[in-house]
This record gives sequence, structure tokens and C-alpha cells, in this order.
Amino acid sequence: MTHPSDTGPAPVLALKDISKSFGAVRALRDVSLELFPGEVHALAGENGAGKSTLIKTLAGVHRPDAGQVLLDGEPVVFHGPGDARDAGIAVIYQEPTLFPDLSIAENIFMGRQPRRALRRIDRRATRDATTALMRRLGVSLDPDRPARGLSIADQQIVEIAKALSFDARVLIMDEPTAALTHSEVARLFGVVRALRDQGAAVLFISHRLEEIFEICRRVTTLRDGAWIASEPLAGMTEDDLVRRMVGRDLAELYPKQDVTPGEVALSVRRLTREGVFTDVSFDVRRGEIVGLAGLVGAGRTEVARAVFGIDRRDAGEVVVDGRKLTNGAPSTAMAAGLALVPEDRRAQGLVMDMSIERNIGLTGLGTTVRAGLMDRGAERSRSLDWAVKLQVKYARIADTVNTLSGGNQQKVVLAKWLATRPKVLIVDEPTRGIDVGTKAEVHRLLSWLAADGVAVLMISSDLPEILGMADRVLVMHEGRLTAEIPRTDATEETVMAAATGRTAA
Amino acid sequence: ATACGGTTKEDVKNEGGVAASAGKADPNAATKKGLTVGFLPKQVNNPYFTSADQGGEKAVRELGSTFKEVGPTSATDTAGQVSYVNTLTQQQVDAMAVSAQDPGALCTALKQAMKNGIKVVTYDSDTNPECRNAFVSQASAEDLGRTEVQLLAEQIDYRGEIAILSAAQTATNQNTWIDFMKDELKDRKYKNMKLVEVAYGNDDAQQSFQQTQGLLQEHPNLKGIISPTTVGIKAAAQYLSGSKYKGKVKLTGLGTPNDMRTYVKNGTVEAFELWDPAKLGELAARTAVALASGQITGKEGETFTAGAMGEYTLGKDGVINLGKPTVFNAGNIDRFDF
Amino acid sequence: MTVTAPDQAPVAEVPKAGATRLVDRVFRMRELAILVVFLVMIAVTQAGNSAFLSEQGVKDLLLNATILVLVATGQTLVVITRNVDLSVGSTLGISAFAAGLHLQNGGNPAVAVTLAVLLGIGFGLLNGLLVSLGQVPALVVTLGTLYIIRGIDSIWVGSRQITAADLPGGFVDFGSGGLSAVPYLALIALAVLVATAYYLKHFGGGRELYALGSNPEAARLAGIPVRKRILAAYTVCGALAGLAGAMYLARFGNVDSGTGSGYELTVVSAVVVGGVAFTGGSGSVYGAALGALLLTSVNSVLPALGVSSVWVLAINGVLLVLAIAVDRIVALRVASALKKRNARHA
Amino acid sequence: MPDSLTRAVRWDTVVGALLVVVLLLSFTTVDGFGNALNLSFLIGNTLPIALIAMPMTLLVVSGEIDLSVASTAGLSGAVMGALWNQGMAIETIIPVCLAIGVVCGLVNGLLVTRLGLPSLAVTIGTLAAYRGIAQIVLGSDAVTDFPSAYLDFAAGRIGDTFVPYAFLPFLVLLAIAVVALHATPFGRSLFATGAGEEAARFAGIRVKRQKLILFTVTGLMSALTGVFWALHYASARYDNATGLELSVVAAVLLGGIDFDGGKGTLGGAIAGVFLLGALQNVMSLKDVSAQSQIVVTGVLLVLSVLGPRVARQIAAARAGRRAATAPAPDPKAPAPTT
Ligand SMILES: Nc1ncnc2c1ncn2[C@@H]1O[C@H](COP(=O)(O)OP(=O)(O)OP(=O)(O)O)[C@@H](O)[C@H]1O
Ligand SMILES: Nc1ncnc2c1ncn2[C@@H]1O[C@H](COP(=O)(O)OP(=O)(O)OP(=O)(O)O)[C@@H](O)[C@H]1O
Ligand SMILES: [Mg+2]
Ligand SMILES: [Mg+2]
Repeated sequence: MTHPSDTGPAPVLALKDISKSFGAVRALRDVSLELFPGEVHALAGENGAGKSTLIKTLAGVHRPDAGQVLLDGEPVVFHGPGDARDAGIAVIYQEPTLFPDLSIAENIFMGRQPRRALRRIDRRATRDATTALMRRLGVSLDPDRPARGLSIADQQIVEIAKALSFDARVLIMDEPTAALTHSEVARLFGVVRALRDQGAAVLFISHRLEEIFEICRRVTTLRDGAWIASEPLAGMTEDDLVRRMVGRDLAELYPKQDVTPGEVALSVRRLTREGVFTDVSFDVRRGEIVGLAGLVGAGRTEVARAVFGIDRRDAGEVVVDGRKLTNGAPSTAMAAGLALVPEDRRAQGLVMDMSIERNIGLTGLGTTVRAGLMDRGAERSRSLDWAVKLQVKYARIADTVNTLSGGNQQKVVLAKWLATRPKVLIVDEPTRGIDVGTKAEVHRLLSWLAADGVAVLMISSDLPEILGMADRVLVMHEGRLTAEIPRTDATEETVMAAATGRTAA
Repeated sequence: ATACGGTTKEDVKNEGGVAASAGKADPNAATKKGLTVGFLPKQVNNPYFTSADQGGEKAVRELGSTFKEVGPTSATDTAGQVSYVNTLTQQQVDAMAVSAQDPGALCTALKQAMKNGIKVVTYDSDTNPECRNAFVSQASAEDLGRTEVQLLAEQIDYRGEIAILSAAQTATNQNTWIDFMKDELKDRKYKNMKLVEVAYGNDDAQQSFQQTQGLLQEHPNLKGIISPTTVGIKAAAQYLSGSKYKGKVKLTGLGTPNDMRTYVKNGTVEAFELWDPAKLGELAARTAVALASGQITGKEGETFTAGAMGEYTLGKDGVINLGKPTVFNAGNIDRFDF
Repeated sequence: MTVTAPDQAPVAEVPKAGATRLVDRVFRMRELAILVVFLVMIAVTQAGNSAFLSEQGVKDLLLNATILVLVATGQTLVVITRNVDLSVGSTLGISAFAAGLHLQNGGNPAVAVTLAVLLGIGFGLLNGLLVSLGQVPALVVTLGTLYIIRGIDSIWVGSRQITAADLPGGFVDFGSGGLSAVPYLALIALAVLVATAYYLKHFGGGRELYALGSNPEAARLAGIPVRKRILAAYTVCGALAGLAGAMYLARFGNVDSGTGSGYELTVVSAVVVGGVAFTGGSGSVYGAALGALLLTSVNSVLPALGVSSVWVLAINGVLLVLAIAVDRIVALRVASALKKRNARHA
Repeated sequence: MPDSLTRAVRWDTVVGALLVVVLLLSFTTVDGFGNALNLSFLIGNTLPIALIAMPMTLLVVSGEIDLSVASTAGLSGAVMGALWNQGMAIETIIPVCLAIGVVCGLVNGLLVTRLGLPSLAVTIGTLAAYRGIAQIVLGSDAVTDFPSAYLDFAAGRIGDTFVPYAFLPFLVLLAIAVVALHATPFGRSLFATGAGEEAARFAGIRVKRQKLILFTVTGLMSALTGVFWALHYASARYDNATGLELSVVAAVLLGGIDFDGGKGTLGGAIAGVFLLGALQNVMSLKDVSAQSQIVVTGVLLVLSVLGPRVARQIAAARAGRRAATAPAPDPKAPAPTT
């Protein structure tokens, strides 16, 4: 069943016929996998295919129900993440797992800080090592800054630094690039290649297929928890890989319809939040998809938050469909027809302990009401409707969202906001962590919404997505809008030039 | 009877109280046996009440009846005490002896008990008179208040600043005593003594401790402290004995010999006073049985014999006085153990 | 606030000054705020009553705070892990009685203190096991053990009490004695405090307490022995409550079944005033100790200023709210400064 | 079916069932329990806790807590006594007291929502402050002479039934609270806020305003409880209802309300309140000492959290075994992790 190992060395780490269930959900069924030193191995599959579960099994977070984990050919049992770590396995989990109250340096070295005499912690050495790691990744994060308040991208970078600091034999990365922009990804790949050349085995997960083809040599595909294939990437095309993952051919990834923009639906004038962004003005017209690009930390999310009213603005005004929005009041923004799909789905998008039904229902509390009381029937049909439209994969609509895979959680967030039938939709990293199939669907959906007259503002760090979907591209750099590029002129070069502060095109 | 369309205090004054006692006393009635007498102290686990209730238990046994004790574990859990009155009512005891945490709060429940034919005696702390048949007072409030001032005055030669360290601000009996102390101080022989402050330690060791410290810091010329509460005097004594004020600032008040023995012996305290709680409990028990037997009904002027303790006469509002308190000092303290 | 560009600094010599010690500085600032409030309060009182800071006065201030400092130190350990121990008052009471009973029967003071500490450790272990192995909410469990221990204490002690007369003179003298204005008990508390603070700051185990309070799930993934650490925090907390019980006995020379009841609220107040967050992961034992000092001193300051005891409770409450509010405002200022400073340059 | 299994192990259902069992058992086996008088006492004494438990449940569901409730009740009682003594009409006094409760709640709410302070810390502070103000307002007085019509309403029962007059308005309030929490958008948004405040804010829920409303309502209900308390026990003192907050918290916790917010039902909370009340009543009737009752309360609390956990684990283990044997897609059992 397993692909025969074609080259010399024996696998450092292997899984044999692993199965794992959560309650009644069978997340993994007889999956096998071999990781060789000196290779980067991709793990591909749709949302909910079981990739993260597989990784958590390797990392000792989950105990498999059946099957074996083999380390250097010997069967091992990991009783906890500590055991896997001691065996030389470093893991970057899909969701950042930082200690918000501790400094970045402590976050990276927690549990294995450099020691001085009498087992005391050597803080200085810890800090120096962190600075060196940051240098290696080409970022400038202060090692003594607390992790609280880091953007998702920065959190992801700290996670990467943490994993690198192990000098591990096996490096496992679950969507490390989901929140990163191009340049950071390039930097990361540089580091990964160096590690690979030193003989480390790397397991890499990403829903950006071009990344898989760029850095990986072999790929293992999962579908619905079952092993499909393990094979070299050489000679494969993206379409081949997609077919393995979804079991059918994929429609176009960027199905952008051409729409003639209508009147202005969202107008932002001289918006300023001190110390964060300054003097941001732009319009979005009905039927238009406007991309908002920029490097990580450029302030795009902050603009979206201020527009929606999560943060108060210090100056400027926001007009939605002719109505001026009250400062700092998301409820009035919603009433005016604005919707915001936030970037952090776990904290901002979803109430993790609540059911799918109720999460979607949360934006409809004002509408699914009869005589002042909740109309549960209406709530359920509204939620079901949208969950089905977005093809959320779940067992029961009453299950809590924390049992869903990351991508399916993202779909629930989208469903929740589309259900409000917004006039203006702001999406912040809408396809982060979403598989290609779903990504195409989301794009088709956005395109369809625009065609239907919705004004869409799309913030994304996935440049091809911006280029493929946007009618116009706005670019931010260090808290200011630096360029506005029409679809015809938008290329990687022009956008990156504006994003890095070189004179705009 | 409404003023400005509402019910005010004035209107209520006219409603008038209901007399609790009814029927006629038969001083010669036989003492009934086989009764159940329930004791409900302010707080169980409190050594003072335990002594009192043990006195009560002894007497009830002697009279051939059954004794039981119930009560809350906190002296401020008034609601708990009310439930216990209800419980005793449900259990159909013949009489209950209650030390009320609050003069008003127990009333409804106690009246309910009396309606069910249960005789109610209060001891140590009274309720409103109409809510019980009789009250056994530990000593007349007047005696206690005045003698404490006299005790302290002798110790400080009738001159200097003095202060009072009381329990809670709401403690009814303490407040009555303090009023009598103030009245006593009006006498000309105390013209060189000045009451500078009344502090409240809430019958909590730590708070009483800190209130004592505060008194001494604020009034550097303080010569003496009266603490009419067993917790307060003990805390004050403990503080004084570990401080530079030991022996210089006099302390008196109400304390138990066992609590105060060390401080009397190490010279912190010269003399203090108290009634015998066991005797108080005994008298409460005997009163309860006398009520249940019909020998008294709670009216002023009725008399009954309380075993070896002798004959007692009911005063105004059905109050029975235990007698004068005992003064303890280095000479006699070793003769007492409670 | 100085802005450094970390990228420019050579790796070997990261500057100590400037923003590099930011995390520590945030902590220290919170403690500083409480310290200032405390000092101002003391100064005002001294101005109003020159006897306040006499040798006896200082000694009293320190003695009053001692027991609370000990218990608050233990509580802080637990609160840092995003848990709470409400049973400390009950534990203090029962250990104090156990120690007293031993001494009453002519026992050795050292053994008595050990007994109190062991009893505390026992109850700490019980709480810790329930919380860490049972994985049940600490608030409920320790509210439960608060009642259970208090109940057992009441049944066991009954109406008995230990008074100064039952204790060896040396033990009681130790409780109120000291090196001039510094009581022995305060020295013990100080030693415990400094040791705990040092451990929290400089040892892996201590840092892991912060980590697991900050994000329990991440702590598990980082391979931190979560249960073991929580168990340890509760055990130390119990041990300190036990030790505090022994010190209570020495100090007040008086223990009965009600000793320490309601103390949990005072302890929690001290910890809160000291800036230890109930959401876990932040705060320091020094802060909690300062909080304890502040709270107990208010009770000495008001009487010394001649404020009628009727007012004490209200003023206490208002001060508590003020202290928390001031602390919060300082923290907000720091956070916004932090945010501005961190506007990143790619 | 795992579905019915998960439902069965829901703790609030268990508490409800437990309450029914205790009631049934007590009716048949405990003397004095089943009669109307005792039941009316039981309900009357539990009402203050139940009254506060209602808004407290809503507050806790939304992720906050208010420990100052008992002090607010005390303050409202103290104000009632003080104004009554000054001759104000009771019909004016009660609205004034309720208004004071609203102010107390507002202060808590503003401190929590505007300054972003943790409610636990704030309300520990105001717990002391409100009680202190009550002490300043009423001092050592105990006011007992409220008009009998009001006293009878608060303490009396309908004819010879077990139903206290005050129980009927309580049922109305309870119905309102149940509907508000479980059937309105407001209630739904409370659960969302408690389980994920940031996500709720992103969904356009006005979290701060909603919390402010809750704190205010809690203050109002606490004041109402204070008025009820003073009339029920015919005693207005500054220390009325001291310590009630712990009883409320214990009962609400027992009813399965999660203090992390976002979980629980009002039915469970109220069942918890009456379960504790009934147990205490039964134990007192059975002469279980107050000390042992404390232990029982504690054990119940610990079991209330250990029980569901063990049950969940058993349920999860069963579902897991089923899944392993039968590969057919099956509804999910609750997640064992995170
Ligand atoms: N703790 C859990 N409890 C219940 N079900 C779970 C749990 N974790 C994962 N699952 C289920 O297991 C399946 C596999 O999930 P997993 O997270 O491994 O998917 P994935 O391949 O990583 O998806 P994505 O690309 O969206 O991250 C999903 O159906 C998910 O709902
Ligand atoms: N909740 C927060 N608290 C404090 N600082 C934050 C917070 N969110 C973001 N920041 C900081 O504000 C700056 C701008 O971040 P923002 O998230 O707006 O950037 P962005 O352009 O949206 O980038 P991305 O979304 O790719 O991270 C960053 O330095 C980030 O670290
Ligand atoms: Mg995943
Ligand atoms: Mg962003």
C-alpha cells in the first residue's frame, strides 16, 4: 500500500495504519506515511481530510486508536507532546499556541530555557538566541515584547521561530504560511531548504498548491481521513494533485465575472487611528471587488476594524449606502448593511463553544424573532440554508464549531456574515486555511455577490488571489494608502513595489 | 390612618403591640416531666454559649426532661437562626430558650412558635418583649454598665482619658451597657475622667486587635479601656501584653476567667467581671420548665423557685435578673474554671 | 519611552537599558503604583498623628500584614495558573487549632509548626488533585472544600478554644517579639516572599506556572507537566496557609472553630489589589504582598487618624475599588505605549 | 442513543431530578417536613437567595459576577430603616430603596464596562463599600416597627396553604427571567458574550451596554431582596443578609452554571437554590448539626462538578467504542478535549 521508498536512507519517522476517531467521527482511517531525512514532504487534502489530526498524532497530542508510530524503524508510544519533543520532533500547529502574557523570547524557549548555575534561567542567553532566530527569519520582533497583541502573522512567525529553535530532526508544519505574505514565505522557505540540506525531515501542509510544488519533493494525499496516495511531485501538475484531493476536476480558481460598477456603496474619508494608520480614503462601488494588499502589519486589518466600528476612529468618516456610521458601533454598521469577516476566526469570527447553528444565527438575532422571542425554526432554517450553500462539512448542525476542521470553521464564519445579506462586505483573509476546492467556491461566491450588486472589500495576503479577483487593488504601507492600481495594471511587481514603500506604479 | 397617602412610623405607633402572655399562672402547679426543651444560642461552638447551654442541660436533666441544642455556626446568620426557630416549632418541643441575634428578626417565627403552644424564654440577648414569654437577663444592664466604670476608675485613680472597645455596633446589650456607663460617668466623682472614644471590633480578634492599636495611637494619653465583650477584652489584652503599654494602660470589662488567666497573672489586667454563664443557662432552663408547667406565664410580679438557685421574681416585661456579676482578680481567678 | 531598533543591535550585546526589559517594567510599574499609594497613605497618617510611626507603630503595621502576606503569596501561585483557592481561610483555621492543640498538650513548638504546615500541605494536595486530575473548575471545588474543611474544623473543635494560657510563653512572646521594630514573624514572611519571587522569576518551574496560566492548551502542547505544576502550586498554597495558621496562633494566642472564616475574601482582595490577574499568567508575589500590606494598613491608618470605626468599612471598600482602578489605568497607559512603540517596520 | 445520553447527563437536569427525589423522600420519611407551615417557612427562607440567584445567573452566563449583592441588599434595608425612622411613608421608601439598588448596580456596571475592570475585583470592593455605607446610614439601629400589612405580606402565607404571599410575585419574576434568558435574542447574546466576548462584539452585539443592563438589574433585584428581607424578618439592620453572596454563588454553581460564562440554565440554578434550601431544612429537622450541614454543602458542591465530568467521560468512552465497532456515520458525542 505504501509507496516503496525509492532512495537510500530509512525513514526517520513513519506512521503505519493509523486510525483515530473523535466520538463517532473517524478522522483517520488506516493512514500510513514515511518521512525521510533530507526531504520535504507535503501533506495534502481538503479541509477536514484529517491532516491536522495526523500531525497531532505524530506529535503525541492524540493517541491513535489503532496503528503504530515508528521512530527510526522502532515502534514508539508518545504519551504527550513532551515525549515527541524529546524524540526530536518539532511541530508548528495550525492554530498559534502562544502564551500571551509572556515575552516572545520566553514563548520560544518555554520549558527548555538555557540554564545558568543551580538550574537558574539564563535570560540573557534566551534573549540573544531569540534575536538570532529572528534574524534568520528576517523579521524584527522585539524578543522582550509580550506576545499579547501580536497580529496573526507575527504569531505565526513566533511559532516558526519556536520550531526552528529545536534544531529538530523532524520538522512538522501545519499551514505555517497561511497568514504570511510572499516575502516572508520566501524567507521561510530559505530556512527550510537549509534545514533540509542539513538532513532534517520536513512535513509541510499548505492549501497554496504553488507552495507545495515549490518546496516539496513528495506528497501524501488524504481524503475523508483515508490515505489516497504517496508519490513524487515531479511530473505532477496542480490539476493532478487537486484531483487526488477532491476526487474530481476542479473548476477555475479565480472565476471573476466582469461587472460594471454601480454607485458608491462604501465611502471612507480621511480615516485615522493615531499610531496605527493615517488619512485613509477610498470608495467601493456596488458590484466591485476591491483588493486591499500590503505587507503583514501594514494596517489593513486595523482599517477594516475601524470601518466596521470595532475600534473607535480618531478622525474621518465612513459612509455606507449613503448613511454615515456612528463611531465605534458595529451594530449600526450592520444595520446600514455592512459585514466584516474578521481575520481571526477562533477569537473574532466564532464562539467556539457554541453550535454551528447558533454561530450563524448570531448575526440574525434581530431578524429571526417573532413577538420579541426567538423563532427557533426560522433560526435553524436560516443557518441550515447557509451552511449548505457554503458546503460546510459537519455531522449535525447542533455540534459545536470547535469540532470542525479549520477550513470548515472559516466557512461557518462566511456563512454567518453572508446570511445578513450585506450591501457591503469586507472580508479579511477570507480563504486563509481553506482548501483549493473551497477556495474556488468562495471566490465564485464573492464574484457572484459582486455581480448581485454587493460591494466587496477583500483584504488578503495571498497576492494571486488579489490579482485574480480584484477589480481594483489598494495598497497599504505602514499605515498609509500608497497606491490604487486598476485591474489591468495590477501585477505582482506593481503591487509589491507599493507595498514595500518603493514609489508606487 | 395615612399621611400623604402613605403609611408612616406615626401610623404604626397606633397599631399597638400584642401581649404575649395569656392565661393565669398557678404557682403551685406540679413541675412537668418528660418535656423537651430546645436551646438555641446565637452561635454553636461558642465557648460562652456552650457553658451556658451545658448549665441548661444539667438543669433540664435534673428536672426529668429532654434537652436539645441547635443553632447556626455564625453569630451573624440571623436567617439561619430563624430557620432553627422554625425547626424547633416543627419538632413540637415544649419550650425553647433562645439567645436572639436580632431583637426583631426572630419575632415572626417566635410568635408562630408561641401560637403552637411552645413557651419561649430568651436569655443573654432579648427580643422585643411581645415575642417571648420571659427574658433571663445575665445581670441587670445597669449593674454591668456602672460596675465596669467603677472597676476601671479604681484602677486609674479616677483620672485620665478612657475608651470603650465594644463588639458590633448593633449589639443591643452592649449598647445598653454603654449607655449606663456614660450615665455613670456623669457622676461628679468621675470629673477627671473623660471618655474619648467608643470603638467597635465586631467581636473579631483581628479587628479588635487593630482597633486597640488605633485607640492607643490616636490617644497617647489613654489611661484605660473598657471592653464589655469577651472577644474584645481578650484581643485587647493580647495586644497590650505584647506591647509597650503593658501594665501602663489599664484594661477591664467582661471576660471569662479561662481567657483572661494569663493576662491577670502577667500583670496586663488587674480585674474584670462576668456572670457565670452556666448559671445563666440553668436559670433559662428552669424558667422554661416553669413556663411549660404553668407555674408562671411571664407577667410582672410572678415568682417561681429555680431549684437550688432560690426564688426569682419576674420584673417588668417578664425580665428575670440573674444577679450581680462576679469580679475576678489575681486573688480569686484560680477558683473558677469556665 | 526610548525606541530601540533591535535589528541593528549586534546579537552578542543586546542593550539592557531601554525597552528591552519591557515585560518586567510593566510588572514593576503596577507594583510601583501600589507602593506609591501605600507610602502616600502612611505619610498622610504620620502628618496627622505623629505617634503613628513610632517603633511600636511600625511593628504593628508589619505584624498586621504578616499573616495576610503569607497566605496571599500562596494564593498568588495558584491564581497565576488561572485557578483559585478559596479554602485558605478554612485551612488556616484548622491548622492553627491543630498546632494549638499540640502545644496545649505540652508539645514542642517546632513540631507544632510542622504539624500545621503538614496539615496545610494535605489540604493543598486535596485541592490540587481535584483541580488537576479531576479537571474541574477551581472556584467550585475550593468553595466546596472551604465548606468541607470548615465543617470538619467545627465538628472537631466544637466549642473548645486555645488561649494564650495554654501556650508556652516563649511561643507567644515570639509571636509579638522582634528585632527592634521588625517582628520575627515579618522576617519569616519576608523570607518566604523573597524565595517564592526568586523561584517564579528565575526557575523553569516558576515560569511554567505563568505559561500554563497564560494559555493552558498551549502549555500542554509545549510539553509542560500541567497537572504536576498545578498540584505543586496548590500544595505550596496550602502549606503557606498552614504556616500562616501557626503564626496566627503565635500572634493572637487564641484559636477557636471560627478562626479564619471569611478570610478568603481578604486574601483574594489583597491579591487583586496587588495586580495579579484572575485570568492567569500575570502578576507577582511582590504585588500581592504590597496589596496585603496596603489592605491591613488601612485598618490601622483609619483608627490612628481618629476616623470613627463606623466609616472604616466604607472607606476600605472605596479604597479597594480605587486601587484596582488606578492599577488598571496605569496598565492601559502602558499597553497603548507598547502598541505605538511596536508599529512594525518591514 | 448518545443523543439522549448527553441530555441525561446534563447537570441541570440532574439537579432538578435530585430536588424532586429529596422532596419526595422527605414528604414520606421526615416528620414535620410535609406540613404546610414548614414548607412555607422553607420557601420563605429560600426566597432571598432565589431572588438574587436569578439576575446572578444571567450575569454569570455573560461571563461576569457580582459579589456585592448581599451588601446592596443590606444597604437597601438600612436605607429603608433610616427613612422609616424619619417618618417617611413606606410607599415612598420602597421605590427609593429600589432606586438605590439601581445606582449600586450602575456603579458596578460602569466600573466594569467603562474602565474594563474585572467584575470579581470590583464587586469585592463594592461589597465592602456598600456594606460600609449601610453602616453609616443606619448605624446601630435595628428598625422593626414596619406596618403590619407589609410584614404580613412578606412573612405570611395564603390561608393555610404552603404558599407564601411573596412566592407568587417571585414566580412571575422567574418566568420573566427564564423567557429573557432562554427565549429572547437578548438571552442568546448573553450566552454568546459569555462564551466568546470578542466574537460577540464582532457580531454586532452591544456587549458593554448589555452588561451594564445586567449589573443594573442585579442591583435592583438585590435591593428588592433587601426590602423583602427587612420585612420578612421584620428587622432592618445594616448587617442584614451578610454573607448571602456566598450562598447564592454556591447554589448557582450547584445548579450547573459555569463561571467561565456561556453555559447553564436558569432552571438549573433555581433547582440548585431550592435543593440546598430543602436539604438544610430536612437536615435540621433530622437534628443534623449545623457543622455537619456545612460539610454536606461542600461535598455536594464538589460532586456537582466531579459528577458531570465522570458521566461525560463514561459517555465519551461508550460513544468511542460504538464508533470503533460500527463505522456507520453516527451523531457525535461531546468532544473530550479542549
Ligand atoms: N477535537 C475534535 N473533536 C471532534 N472532532 C474533531 C476534533 N478534531 C478534529 N475533528 C474532526 O476530525 C476531522 C479531521 O479534522 P482535521 O482538523 O484533522 O482536518 P484538516 O485536514 O487539518 O483540515 P483543515 O485543512 O481544514 O485544517 C474533521 O471532520 C474534524 O471535524
Ligand atoms: N489586537 C491587537 N493589539 C495590539 N496590536 C495589534 C493588534 N492587532 C494588530 N496589532 C499590531 O498592529 C499592527 C498592524 O496590524 P494589522 O493586523 O492591522 O496589519 P495587517 O496589514 O492587517 O496585516 P496582517 O493582517 O497581515 O497581519 C501590527 O504591528 C500588529 O502587530
Ligand atoms: Mg488542519
Ligand atoms: Mg490583517
